[in-house]
Amino acid sequence: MANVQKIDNFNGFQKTLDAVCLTPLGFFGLALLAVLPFIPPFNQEYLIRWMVVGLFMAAQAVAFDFTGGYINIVNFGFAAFVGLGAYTSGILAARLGLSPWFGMFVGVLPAALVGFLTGVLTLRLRGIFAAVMAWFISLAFWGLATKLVFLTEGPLGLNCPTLLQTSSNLPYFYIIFAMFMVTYIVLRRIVRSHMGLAFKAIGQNMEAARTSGINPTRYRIINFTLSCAFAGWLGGFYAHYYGILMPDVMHTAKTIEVLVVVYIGGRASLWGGAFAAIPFVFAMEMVRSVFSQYPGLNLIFYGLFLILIMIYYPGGAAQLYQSLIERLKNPFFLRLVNGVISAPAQKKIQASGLS
Amino acid sequence: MSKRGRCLMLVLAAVFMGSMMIGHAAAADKVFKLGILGPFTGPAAKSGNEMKDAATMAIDEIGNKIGDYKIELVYIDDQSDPSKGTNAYAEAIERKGVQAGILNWNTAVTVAIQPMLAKYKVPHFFCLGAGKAGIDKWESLPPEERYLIMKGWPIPQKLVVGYVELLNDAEKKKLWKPDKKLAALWGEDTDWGRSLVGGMAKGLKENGWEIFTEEYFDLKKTDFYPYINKCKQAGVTLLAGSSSGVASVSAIIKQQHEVGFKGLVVADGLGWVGDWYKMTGQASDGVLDMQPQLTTPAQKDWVEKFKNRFNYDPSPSAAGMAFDYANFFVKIAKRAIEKYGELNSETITKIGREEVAEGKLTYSRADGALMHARYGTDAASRPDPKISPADFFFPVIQYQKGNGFNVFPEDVKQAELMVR
Amino acid sequence: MFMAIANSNTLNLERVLTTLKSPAGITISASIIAAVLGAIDNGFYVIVNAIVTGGMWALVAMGLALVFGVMNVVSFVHGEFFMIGGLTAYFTFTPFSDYLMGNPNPLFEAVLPILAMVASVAAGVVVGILCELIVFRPLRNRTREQWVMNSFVITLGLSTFIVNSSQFILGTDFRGIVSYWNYPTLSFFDVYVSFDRFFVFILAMLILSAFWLFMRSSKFGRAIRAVSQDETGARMVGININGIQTLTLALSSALAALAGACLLFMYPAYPTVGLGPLYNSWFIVILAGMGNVAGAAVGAFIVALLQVLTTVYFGEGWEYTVPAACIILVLIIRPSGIFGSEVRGILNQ
Amino acid sequence: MENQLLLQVENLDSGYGFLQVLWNVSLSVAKGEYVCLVGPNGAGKSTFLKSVAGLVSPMAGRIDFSGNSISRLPGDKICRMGISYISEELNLFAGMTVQENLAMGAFTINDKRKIVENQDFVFELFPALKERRRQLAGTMSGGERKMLAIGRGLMSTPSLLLVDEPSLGLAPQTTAAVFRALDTLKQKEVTILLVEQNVTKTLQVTERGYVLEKGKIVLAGASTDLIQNEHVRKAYLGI
Repeated sequence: MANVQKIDNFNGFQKTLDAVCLTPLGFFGLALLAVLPFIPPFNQEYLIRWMVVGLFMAAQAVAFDFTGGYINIVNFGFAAFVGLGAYTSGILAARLGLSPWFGMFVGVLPAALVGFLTGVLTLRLRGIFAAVMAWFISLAFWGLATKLVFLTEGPLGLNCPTLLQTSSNLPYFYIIFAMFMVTYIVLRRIVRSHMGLAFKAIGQNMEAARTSGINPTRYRIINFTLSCAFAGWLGGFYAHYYGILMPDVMHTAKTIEVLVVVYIGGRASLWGGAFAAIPFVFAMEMVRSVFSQYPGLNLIFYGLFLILIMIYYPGGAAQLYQSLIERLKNPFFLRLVNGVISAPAQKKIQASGLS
Repeated sequence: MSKRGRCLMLVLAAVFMGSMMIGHAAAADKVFKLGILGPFTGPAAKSGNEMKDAATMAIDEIGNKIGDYKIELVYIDDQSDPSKGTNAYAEAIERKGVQAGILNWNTAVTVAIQPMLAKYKVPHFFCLGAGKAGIDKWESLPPEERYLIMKGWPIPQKLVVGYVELLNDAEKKKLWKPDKKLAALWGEDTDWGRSLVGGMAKGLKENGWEIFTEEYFDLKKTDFYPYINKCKQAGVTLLAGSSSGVASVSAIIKQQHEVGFKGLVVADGLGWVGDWYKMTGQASDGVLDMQPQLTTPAQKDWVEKFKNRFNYDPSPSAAGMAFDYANFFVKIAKRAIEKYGELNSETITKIGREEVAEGKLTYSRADGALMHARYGTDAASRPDPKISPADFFFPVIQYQKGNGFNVFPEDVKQAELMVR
Repeated sequence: MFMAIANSNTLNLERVLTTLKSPAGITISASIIAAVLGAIDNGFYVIVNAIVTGGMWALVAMGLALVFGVMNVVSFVHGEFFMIGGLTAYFTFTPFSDYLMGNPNPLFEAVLPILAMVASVAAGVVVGILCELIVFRPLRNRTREQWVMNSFVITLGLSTFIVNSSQFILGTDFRGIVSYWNYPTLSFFDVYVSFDRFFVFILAMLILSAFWLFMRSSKFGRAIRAVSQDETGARMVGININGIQTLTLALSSALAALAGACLLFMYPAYPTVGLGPLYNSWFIVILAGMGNVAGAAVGAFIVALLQVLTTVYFGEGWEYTVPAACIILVLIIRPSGIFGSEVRGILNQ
Repeated sequence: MENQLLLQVENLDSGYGFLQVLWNVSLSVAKGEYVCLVGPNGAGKSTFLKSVAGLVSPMAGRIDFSGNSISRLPGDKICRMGISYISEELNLFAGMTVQENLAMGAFTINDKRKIVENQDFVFELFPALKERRRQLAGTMSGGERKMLAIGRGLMSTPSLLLVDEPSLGLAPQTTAAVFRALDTLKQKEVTILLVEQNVTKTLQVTERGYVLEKGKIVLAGASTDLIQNEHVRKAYLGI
């Protein structure tokens, strides 16, 4: 980022912001989001439900962009990893009575393991092969979820216990909010670390990265596995929020939903997809609702919107944001959008030449 | 960004916020909003749209009025996806003020909406999602949270006994003596196909049939040559299954004909779509099905009206039953006004629990039911509809030249079973 | 590899041996052996079905490989061209067919299906050109950065748009026909193939050969190959890239539309019919090697065989899972596909 | 220069996106001339040729060819006007045979006899290509590929040949063969603009030269003069 202010003495607020990798603007935005369910008109249940869906999408977008945006590998089987986590947790809860709270974390294991194996097999190669392979693996798992009825109930639907015995959406909102924050902060901190620099280097030019002593395969595998692990964790939430799992949760269409949000939000920013998710879900639901007398019209608009944005604004919201803040002159606003960065981090960025 | 762009953004944001606020004030008095739930887009859109059109037609026919309530229909598109369906339904209830809902197609949606219904205390009737998971969910809820009052379609296991009985009967009467009792079963890989064909397999096994293979396929699949060839090679004499996808079911019928399969073919669900004969042609001769037929003058009248309005042949099951169920709902609503003087979620729930669920309020031929003798449930079968020849009942029919003839049971028989 | 054979006038033993030992040779030989074993075990229908179905998929898959190779577009809208072809054929065929019911005319009956197919090819060409002019060209003129992913997302948008517009305008009806011709079913070795399927197979083979000739010997066919091999080089020798891109998309959508028309008796046209053919063709294209058009034609038969054998030995419903697993295995050993990828330069994106 | 000017470039600024590479470059080539553009690595020589060939769109300035402005034309149109560009990367069609590559070079010509004539000429110039006419371009050695690229460039009967670094990465013998071929072309009155890093060799064979450094023309003149020039001797000839 261009106008980073270098401050050595932090106050508490700035330290916190630095720890959670947020700009002041981002912080205020999230704070607003956190109290939004109490502000009319957003205090209605259905809007909170939309926000839950949006945040779930946002968290997925962050995990997806971590791979897609940074090491330039589009995980075309992303939904399968979400589904793996969801089914693991759902099956453990439904068949063995394991607490969903615990199952959600157990769901991370198979997702990470399969992600790791996929990575080991494909990530020494160019990105498109990993994408293709991940797609086939997702198809295979989707097929297995459909066919292994004794385990997954297949298309009959697996009834999973919900996380809470309440029908209110508010607690779920805060659960997914927390999960989103954890996903974002962990992945953001990694992106900011040495490893993140390696990711960026690999994403921009693999050969150059290799010659400068980075082992691209290793870093790509780490990245891919991490992203899949988070996908699995988030899958657990899906299972225990809706209470029913169908194999279609692993379907390519679900991956595409996330991919579209990431692209509309802007690639390689982590926050872009997350930022776009909630407005996107709201807009889609609004259009559907307004035109509910003409089912399908909303999807026509969706298709058109996608085409137009890819032709005329392929960088998405992040590109828009960048072009806006480049014009900012007012120091207060500058500080708001850029925040402060710790001196060591600043040094690292300068050293890498990747500012 | 240009100035114009910025203005545009502001306007969009304002419109967005505004539209969020407006929803509140939408419910004026003496208007009753009825939700029509179904998959109007996506793979099951055909069935969803038939239900939607039929329900719209039914409500139009009563002038969109029940008592002095104006009925407004709100279409809720679940896209065959439980999460999207629940989101859309919740929004329809809160923002648009839907006070009761009818119909639906997928069992997963039937499952997913139930807790949500309980939360808003909105009653829902006549889910056509037949799978058992819907009932499991219903049973897992405490009685006061069961807002799914009645399903529209019983779990398929209860229905398929008809085929097995027919086969036993045919054997007894020496109408058909298969070389060996070897059956191949097929079904769409959904809750519907799996429960129905699973029930079939159980019934056949209990009656001395050997199951050569029991296979489930994707709803869109249309290439069954290897499967049929395999069955033919093994000497299968009964090819039975079910699919609601007309593409796949007509493909299987045509392909068994082309490949020269010899034996009896059951294609449950062929009648789901009105114009199937245009796609199967004479290959469907001799195929067995269990779907109500549109043969009485009243039914034919209705088909005519439907075709005039929507330009396609309605199916007895999706459109026909949706039409009946919409009328059944009207009856329930009238009863609610009569008994409580008001039409809202609460009174309808009361009527639903006190009268519909107990079998006191039913919808029968006398009320104008088209497809079945009587729709209703009772303590023994709820939330499923009650099945008996005097209630909700499917005779086994055999197709000849595009028409179905009842071949079982005895009392409704129109023709004798024929085997190629 | 096929180029190599085609280019060698002298087919000596050594060359045959090298070919057999190459991954392509091994896969093809293994497929043939698998087909023969399957046929011995289960009947001749295994081979017949694999060949007939493979011929149909080849049409769809070649178009997809072409678009990927020449335009570098990872197309998810290909299945919609298939649907448009089916719809066009339906609306051309049915009215006349209904008319023929009352006024039989054997000659017209024989020709009508072909007219329907021609109509759908025309429709495919028009839609392909429109897509290029309205969607892809503006993007190409704007930026070529991140082209693969941008254009991929655009095809997703196009696909959603076409599917839902079609549903919106024409409804969700299944528009299918019983068969094109009322001719008796052909049978040999206890395998039955309807005349429709037989005709479609022959047609597919003819189109494949014509396409092969076009790509190898005609000026524009060569230009298409040139663009896929080196776009800058093509521009340097005076090839109008925009024109070739338009031609490519038109050709590819025409092939898909033709397949949709040919298969109308098996795949009735309805809004979401394209997904199955799309997935199948992606299987084929990836297995054969991204953008390898000739490879796609051969790959189609291999995937068809895989699916037949899957149905025979695993049962229905595994036709994605088992072939997907096989393809994963192949890709692990040979990531660029059996016949290798001819596309250069964009794979890093 | 009483000869008719074939290529005239005036005040050309060019580059890629935000990155400007050339500043105010002016250069001209008369009909039948053999001109070179020399300079160190990264000076912008290739960018200059690409700008002329229409593969990079200029930011400012004029490019005239036979009196017509071509600075806004796309590459294929420029090729049709009679400029052949032989790039440093060669841009051959690797999956096609030698003969097919040559045929592609004549894409703009519809006269079949003319194509055969041109092909015979190329085979005469590079007999090695004739022997390997059925070989795939992607499987050939570096020298052969370079010859093929030049041959392909000649197939369109160009009136101006732009050649980028023909000696790059070649063995000395092969380099010599390539230069011999260019010399033969010169005899046949083909106009050539040659870009090279091999300054000595280039200045020996060409008639006129330009020196490009950091995106600007620093010297221009007859090759014989340039070779004597103090700056050139110091910077390029190591004397």
